Amino acid sequence: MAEKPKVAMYWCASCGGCEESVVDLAEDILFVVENVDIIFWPVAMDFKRSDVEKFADGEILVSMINGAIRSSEQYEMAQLLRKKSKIMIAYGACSHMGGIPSLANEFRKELIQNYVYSEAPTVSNPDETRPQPILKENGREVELPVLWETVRALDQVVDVDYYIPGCPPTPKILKNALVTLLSGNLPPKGTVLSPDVALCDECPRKDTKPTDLQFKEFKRPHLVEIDPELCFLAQGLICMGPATRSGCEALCIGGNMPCSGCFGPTSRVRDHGAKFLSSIASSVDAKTEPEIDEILNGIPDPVGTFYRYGLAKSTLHRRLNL
Amino acid sequence: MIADLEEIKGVTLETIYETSEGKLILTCIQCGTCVGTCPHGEYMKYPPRRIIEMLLHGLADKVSDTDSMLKCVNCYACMAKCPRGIHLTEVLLQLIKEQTILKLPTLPAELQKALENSYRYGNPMGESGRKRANWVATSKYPVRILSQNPGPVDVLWFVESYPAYYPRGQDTCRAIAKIFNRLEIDFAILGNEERSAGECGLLAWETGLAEALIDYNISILGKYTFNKIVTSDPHALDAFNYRYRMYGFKKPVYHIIPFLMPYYDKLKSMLTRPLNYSVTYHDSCCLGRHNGFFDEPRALLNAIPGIKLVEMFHHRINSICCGGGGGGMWLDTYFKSQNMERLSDIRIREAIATGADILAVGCPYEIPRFEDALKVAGYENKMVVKDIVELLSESMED
Amino acid sequence: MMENKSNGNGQKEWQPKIVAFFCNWCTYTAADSAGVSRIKYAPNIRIIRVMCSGRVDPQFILDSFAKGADGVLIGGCHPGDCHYQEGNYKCLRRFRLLQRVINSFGIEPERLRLEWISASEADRVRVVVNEMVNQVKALGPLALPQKYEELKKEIEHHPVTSEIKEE
Amino acid sequence: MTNQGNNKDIRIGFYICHCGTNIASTVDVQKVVEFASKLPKVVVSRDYKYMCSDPGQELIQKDIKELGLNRIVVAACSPFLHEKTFRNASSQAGLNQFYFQMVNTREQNSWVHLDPYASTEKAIDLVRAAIYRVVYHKPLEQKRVPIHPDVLVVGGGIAGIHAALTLANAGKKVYLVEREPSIGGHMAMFDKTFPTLDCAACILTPKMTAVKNHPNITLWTYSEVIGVDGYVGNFKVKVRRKPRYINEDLCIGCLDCIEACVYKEGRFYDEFNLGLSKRKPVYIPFPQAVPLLVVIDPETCIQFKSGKCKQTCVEVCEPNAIDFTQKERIEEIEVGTIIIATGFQTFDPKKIPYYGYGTYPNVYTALEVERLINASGPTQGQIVLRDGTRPKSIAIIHCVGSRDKNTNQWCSRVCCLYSIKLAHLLKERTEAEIYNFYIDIRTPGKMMDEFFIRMKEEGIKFIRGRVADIYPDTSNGCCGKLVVKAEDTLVGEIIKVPVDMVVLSIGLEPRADAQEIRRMFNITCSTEGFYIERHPKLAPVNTFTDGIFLAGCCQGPKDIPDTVAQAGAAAAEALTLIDTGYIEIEPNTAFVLEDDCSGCKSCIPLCPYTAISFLEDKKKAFINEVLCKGCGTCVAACPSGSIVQNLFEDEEIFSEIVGVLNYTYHEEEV
Repeated sequence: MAEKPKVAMYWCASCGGCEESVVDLAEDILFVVENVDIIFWPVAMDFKRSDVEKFADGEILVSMINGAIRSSEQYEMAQLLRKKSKIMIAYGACSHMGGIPSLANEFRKELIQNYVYSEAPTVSNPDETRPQPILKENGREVELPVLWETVRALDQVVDVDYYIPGCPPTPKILKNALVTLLSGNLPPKGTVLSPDVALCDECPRKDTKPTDLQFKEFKRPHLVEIDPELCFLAQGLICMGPATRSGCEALCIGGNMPCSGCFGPTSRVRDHGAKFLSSIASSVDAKTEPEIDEILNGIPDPVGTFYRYGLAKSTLHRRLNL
Repeated sequence: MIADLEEIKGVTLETIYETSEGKLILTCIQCGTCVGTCPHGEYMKYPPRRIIEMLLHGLADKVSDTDSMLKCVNCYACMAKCPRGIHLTEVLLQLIKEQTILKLPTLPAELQKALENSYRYGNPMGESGRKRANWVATSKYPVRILSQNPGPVDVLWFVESYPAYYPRGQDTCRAIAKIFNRLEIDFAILGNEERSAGECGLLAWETGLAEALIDYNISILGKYTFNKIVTSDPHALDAFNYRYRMYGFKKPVYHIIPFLMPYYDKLKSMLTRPLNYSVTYHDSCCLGRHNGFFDEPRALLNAIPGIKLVEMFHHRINSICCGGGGGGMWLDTYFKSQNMERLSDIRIREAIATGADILAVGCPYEIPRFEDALKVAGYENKMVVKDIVELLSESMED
Repeated sequence: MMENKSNGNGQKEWQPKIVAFFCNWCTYTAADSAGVSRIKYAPNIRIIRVMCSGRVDPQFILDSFAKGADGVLIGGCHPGDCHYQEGNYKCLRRFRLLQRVINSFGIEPERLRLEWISASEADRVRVVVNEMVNQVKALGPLALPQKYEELKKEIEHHPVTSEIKEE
Repeated sequence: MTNQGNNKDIRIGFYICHCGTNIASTVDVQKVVEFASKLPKVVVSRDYKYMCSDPGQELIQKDIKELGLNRIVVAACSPFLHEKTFRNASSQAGLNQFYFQMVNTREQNSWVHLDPYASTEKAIDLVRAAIYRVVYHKPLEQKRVPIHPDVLVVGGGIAGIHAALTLANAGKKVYLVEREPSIGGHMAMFDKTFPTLDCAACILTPKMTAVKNHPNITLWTYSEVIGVDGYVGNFKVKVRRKPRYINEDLCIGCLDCIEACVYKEGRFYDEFNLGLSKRKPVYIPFPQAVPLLVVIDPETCIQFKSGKCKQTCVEVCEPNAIDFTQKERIEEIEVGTIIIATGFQTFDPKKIPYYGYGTYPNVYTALEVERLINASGPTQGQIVLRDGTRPKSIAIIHCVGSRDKNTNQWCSRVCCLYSIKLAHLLKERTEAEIYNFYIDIRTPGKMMDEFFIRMKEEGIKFIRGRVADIYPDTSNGCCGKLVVKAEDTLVGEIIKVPVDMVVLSIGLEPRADAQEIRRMFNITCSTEGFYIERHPKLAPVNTFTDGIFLAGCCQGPKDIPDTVAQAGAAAAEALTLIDTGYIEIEPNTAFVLEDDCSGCKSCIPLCPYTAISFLEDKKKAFINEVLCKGCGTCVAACPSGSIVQNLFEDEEIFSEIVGVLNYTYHEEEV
C-alpha cells in the first residue's frame, strides 16, 4: 500500500477559528483522514517540534499554517515547515494577509505592550512585569520567543505556494482546496484557492443594488435596523463585497451583516483597501470639500474598515512613523 | 493695492529688486500716469516716472540730491492708478524720501519743529503730555482712562494728538464718546500715557523718531488687556496696520467709520434729528485710496435723516489730497516759498462748486486744513467742515 | 533655487522625489506650456500622464510612497472644467479620504497634494511644484523602501538577545 | 496579477533627441544613452540631433527592420507635438504604433530646469519609466469615427460669415447661429476700416446677403446654442430660437409696421447704436440687417406689457406676419464639426472712474464714435456732441482698459490703428484739433505704419503719456470743456488740454459669457477668458477638443484681415475632416473583463457619458466603446480591478512609478 501523503497543520498568531474550521468539515473529515496522514497538528494531537525535524526536506506534502507571523518562534516554525514541505499553504485570512492581528501594525509594539501589561483597566501589575526574552533560573538560561514590531503575513517571511482565504475558510473552500491538491493537477503557484471574482457575483442581494447609487451618508451596522433583503451599500452601510473575493457563499450577508473583506482582494488588485476606498469615495454625493468630508466622516476608522484583514499585506504594511 | 508687509520689511534701495514688490518696478512702461495724477507732480524735478527710470539706470542718488521727494504727500494716487500695479508710495518713494531727508542740509523749520515736538512731548504741536486727556472733562459722556482704571476692556480708543489737543479735534472726541456710550460699547482710552502713533514721522521718513514712538506705544499697549484698537485718525490706522505690524504688534485696528458699520442698524435707529444739509464728502487718502473704504463713510452719511449727499468732481479713488500727508501738514510754508499752490485750496474750490453746506471729512488733519482754506477763499460763512462722527452725534438726540 | 546641487565631493544635498499624476487636458498641458514659456521650477518632480485625474487610482499613490516617493502631487482641471465632465470631483473625493488614510499610516498629509491647474496656468505649475518641493523638503525624506528594509531586520536577528549577551 | 503577455521576446529600441541644443544643452544626452543601453530588454540606444526629421525617423525604421525591435521609446519633446510622428514612423516599419512610448524631455525638462545634473537625472528617471512601461504595451487598433458632413458655425460676425461662406461654397451644409436679430457683428457697426479706409458696410453687406441667399446655409438669427452633446464627427446640438413675434416666412421686410407703431418716435435704448438713438418696440437693428426681418421687443411693447395696445402694426401688415403668440422653439441638429466665432465685447470704461465715462456726457467710447461717424448712424454721420454742437477739439485716449493690471493686462492690438483711423475721420469731418494720448503706438502689419505716418502728416497730434485725470474745466469763462491731464513723457511736462470731446479707445475682451460657452463646448479658456488654441503656432484654429475650431476675436483680439484669414483656416480644418470622412481617435477606451466582473454596478453611475450599462442577462457591466471617451475614472474605481483602460493599464502605470522612483536602485543603496 502506497504511503498516504503527509500533511502538517500549525497555528501562529491566530484565534483558533481556522483550526475549528477543519473540524467544521463534519463528515467530510473522513475524506481527509482517508486520504492523508496528519503528521503534525499540535492543537489537536500531541506532536513535538522534534517530530517535524526528523522528516527529510520536502517529505511532507502539504503544510497548512494559519495565523499571522509576529514572533521569532512562529517564524522559526514557519521556516522549519517550509523546509520540510513540498507545498506551503497560507491558511485563513491571518496567514494570507495578516488578518485581524495585523491591525496591530497601526501601533508600535511598545504602545501595545504598555496597554496590555499596565494601562488596560482590567490589569493589575504593580511590579511592571513584562515578557522577557531570556529567562534565567536555577543557573539555566532559556531563550523565549520575541514579539516582533511588525505583524506579517506568511508569505512575507517564507515562500508560500497557495492561499486558502477566509476568516475562517469555509468547509467548502477547504474541501475544494484539498481535492485540488490531492488531484495532483496543481494550479499556478501563488493562486488563492477561491474564485477570482468579487463577492457580489454570488450575493443574494445583487439584484437589489441600484445602478445609480450615490452615497449621501454612511451608517454603521450596530446603529441602524438593517433591511434583510436590500443591498447593504444601498442602505449606506459599508459592505466590502464589491472588492472582496467570493467563495464564502455570502455567509455574512446571509446573517444580515455586510461583508468585511476577509477573503481579500481579487488577483487584479494590489491594495484591497485603496481600491475599495476608490470605489466608495467616487460615489459620494457631494462636490465641495466640506460636504465631501461630512459624508466621509461617516466612516470613522477608514484603515480599520478597509484593511480589517489585510493591513500586513497592504501596500504600506503598517504605520510608518515609529 | 497693499504691499506685502513681510516683503517690504527692511528693504533698501539696494535690495529692492529681491522682493516681488520691488521687481514690479522692472515692469514700468513709463506711461506717466503717476506723474499726471500726482498733485505735486508739476513741482517735482524728478516725478515718480522719472525716479523709476533713474533708479533703473543707477541714478537714484541724483534724485535724492533734489527736494523732489519732499513734495510727496503720500496720497497713494500714483499707486492707485499705476497700470503695472507698482507699489510706489509704500515701497519705492519712501526709500527715496528717506535718502532725501538724510541728505538735506536743513529740514524745513516747521517740519523740524513738529518732529522735535513729537519726540519730546509725544505730539507734534509741542503740547504737554500731561494735558492729553484734559478734553475728557469736557465730555458729557463718561470716558474711562486706563491708567486710572486698568481692567480689561473691549475697545481701546486711540485718540491721537490732533483730536486730543486741537479744539476742533476735541469736538470729534466728544462726538465719539457720545456715540460709543449710546451704542453701549465697552471702551477706554490710554489718556496721558498715549503718544502720537508716529505716522507723521514715518511719512516724513524720520525712521528713528518713528521707531521711538512705536516702541513706546507698543510697551504701553502691552500693559493693558483689550481686544481691538479703534481710532478716528486714518494716519494712525496706517501706522498700526502697516508699520506696527513689522514690530510685532498683532491686535486688530479699525478706523472709527468702518468700525461703526456693524452697528449700522442700531446707529440708524438713533439718528432721529434731521440735519437738513447738503453735504459733500472728501475721501481721505489713507482711508479711501489706501484702505479702500469708499462706501462706508457714504453709507453713514446717508443714514442721517435730511442729509443730501453731493459729490465733487474728484472723489473716491480719484480724490485730491488735502496736502496734509507725508509731513505736508508742516510743509505749507516751505511749499509756499516754492510758489506751490496749497492742495487744500484747490480741493476747497471743488467742494464749493458743489454748492454743499457741509464738507464732511474722516481725518483729523482735514478739519484745520480745510477750515483754513475756506477762510482764504472767503467762504468761511458759507461752508462748514465737519467730521462724519460729529454729524452722527449731532443727529443723535441726547 | 531648488536645483540639485552637487558639490565637488560628489555629495548631494538630499533632494525629495515627487511623483506627479497630471491630467492630459489641463495640468499636463499647463506643464507643457510652462516649458514653452521657459518658466523654471524645481526639478524634483516626475510627471506621469493620465487622461484625467479621475484615472488616478489610490493604489498608484500608495504604491508611489511605498516605492520611494517623498511626495505625490495630483493635478487636474478646475471643478466644473473637467474635460470628462466630473472626473476631477471623483478624484477630489478619493483624495479627501485617502489623506485621512495616509495620515493613519503615519505619512504627513502634506505629502499628498491635489491641485487644480488649468491649461492656461503655466505659472501655477511653477508655484505649486516649488511650494510642494519646499514643503516636502521641510518634512524630510519619507524613504519608505529604506524603512521597510530596516523593519525586515527583526526577522533575521533578535536584537534583545544580543543585548543581553553583551552584559 | 493579470497575465501581461509574452514578455520574453521584447526588444526595445531607445532614442533620444538633441532637438538641436534645446534638449542637449541641459540634458547630458550621452549619459542617458549609456544608461538606457544597460536597461533590461533594451537592444539599441541611440541619440540623434533631430529625431523628428526624416533621417531621425528612418533611423528607427531601419532598427526595427534590422534589429527586430518590437518596442520603441523616444525621448524628445511633448507627446502633444510628435507622438503621432513617431507612431507613424513605427507603423510604417511594420510595428503596431502603440508599441511606442514617448518621454517628454523638452517641455517638461530641459526647458524648465537650469541644472544639467538634475535635468539629466530627471531624464534618466523618466526614460527608465518609459522603458519599463513599454514592456506592457499592447498592440491596439485605432478607432475610426465617421464625420457628419454638416457644420455648425456659432456667431455671425465677419469671422462666422466668412467661415460659413467658405464651407458652403465648398458644398457643405452649414448652420449659422447668431444671437442678435441680424448677422454682421461688430464690423457692421464700423464706418470705415483701417488702413485702406474702405467702408465697412460696402465690403460686409455683400457677404451678409450671400449668407442669406446661399442654398447651403441655414441661417438662424436671434438664436442661441444651448446644449452640445457628442463628440467629433457626431455632435448633437440644441439651438434655442427666440421668438421675434414675426412670422419669418411671411414678413417681406417692408417695415410698414415700424412706421405704424403707436409710438410715433423711438423711445427705447437702441442696442445697435449703443443708446445714441432711440428705437420703437418694433424695430430692425439697422437698415442693412440680414435677414431684413423686424423684431418685436416684448419688454417694451405695449401689447406685451398691458395687452391693451391698438395694434396699429397688425392693422398695417398686409401679409399678416405679426404673431404675438409666437413661442421660443428648440431645434436639434446633428453636425460633425463646429466653428466657434463668438467674437468679443468692448471694455466697459466705467471701470476706470477717473475717465468720467457715464458721468460727463462728452466722453464717448470709440465704438460710439464709429456709430456717430457712420452715415446710417444716429446722427447720419454728423459729428455732433449730445448738445448738438460740433467739437473743435478732441482727445483720443489710447489703451483704455488695456495693458493695465487693474483691468485687462493684454494689448488689444487694434486700438492704436482704429484710434488713428478715428482721428483721421474726425478731423476730416470736423476739422477739430485732435490729440492722441498714447503709451506706445503699435502699428505692425501690411501698410499699417505707413498709415500712421500719413496721419501724422495730416497734423493729428500725438502725445506720449497715459491720461491720469479728466475733469470739467472750471477756469475763468468756464466753457463746458473737459480738461485732459497727463504727463507728456517725451517733453517731461504735465499738460492739461481742454477739449470738447473725449474718445476712449476701449480694448477688446472676452464676452461675459465666454466661460459658459467654453463649458458647453468643452474647450479651454486662458485666464483672461479668450479660448485657447491647441498650439499657438502649429494649430492656431484647433482646440483641445477634436472637431471644434476657433475663428476671430473669441480666440484673442485681432483685426479684420486676421479674423478673415483665421475664419478661412478654421473652415479649411473642418473641410479636411469632412472630406476625409472619418477621424481616427485614440484607442484609450476602457473595457470590462467580463469573466472577472462581479456585476457590483459600482462603475455604472460614475460614467458621465452613460457608456457603462448593466447587462441584465449576464449580470455584468458592459462598456460601450463608442460612447467611452477614455477618462479612466471607472478603471480607478472598479473595486475588483475588472476594468482595463487601453494605453493606461494598471501595470503600465505601476511600472512607470517603479521607473521614475528607481525603486530597485534604492534597495541596493540601503
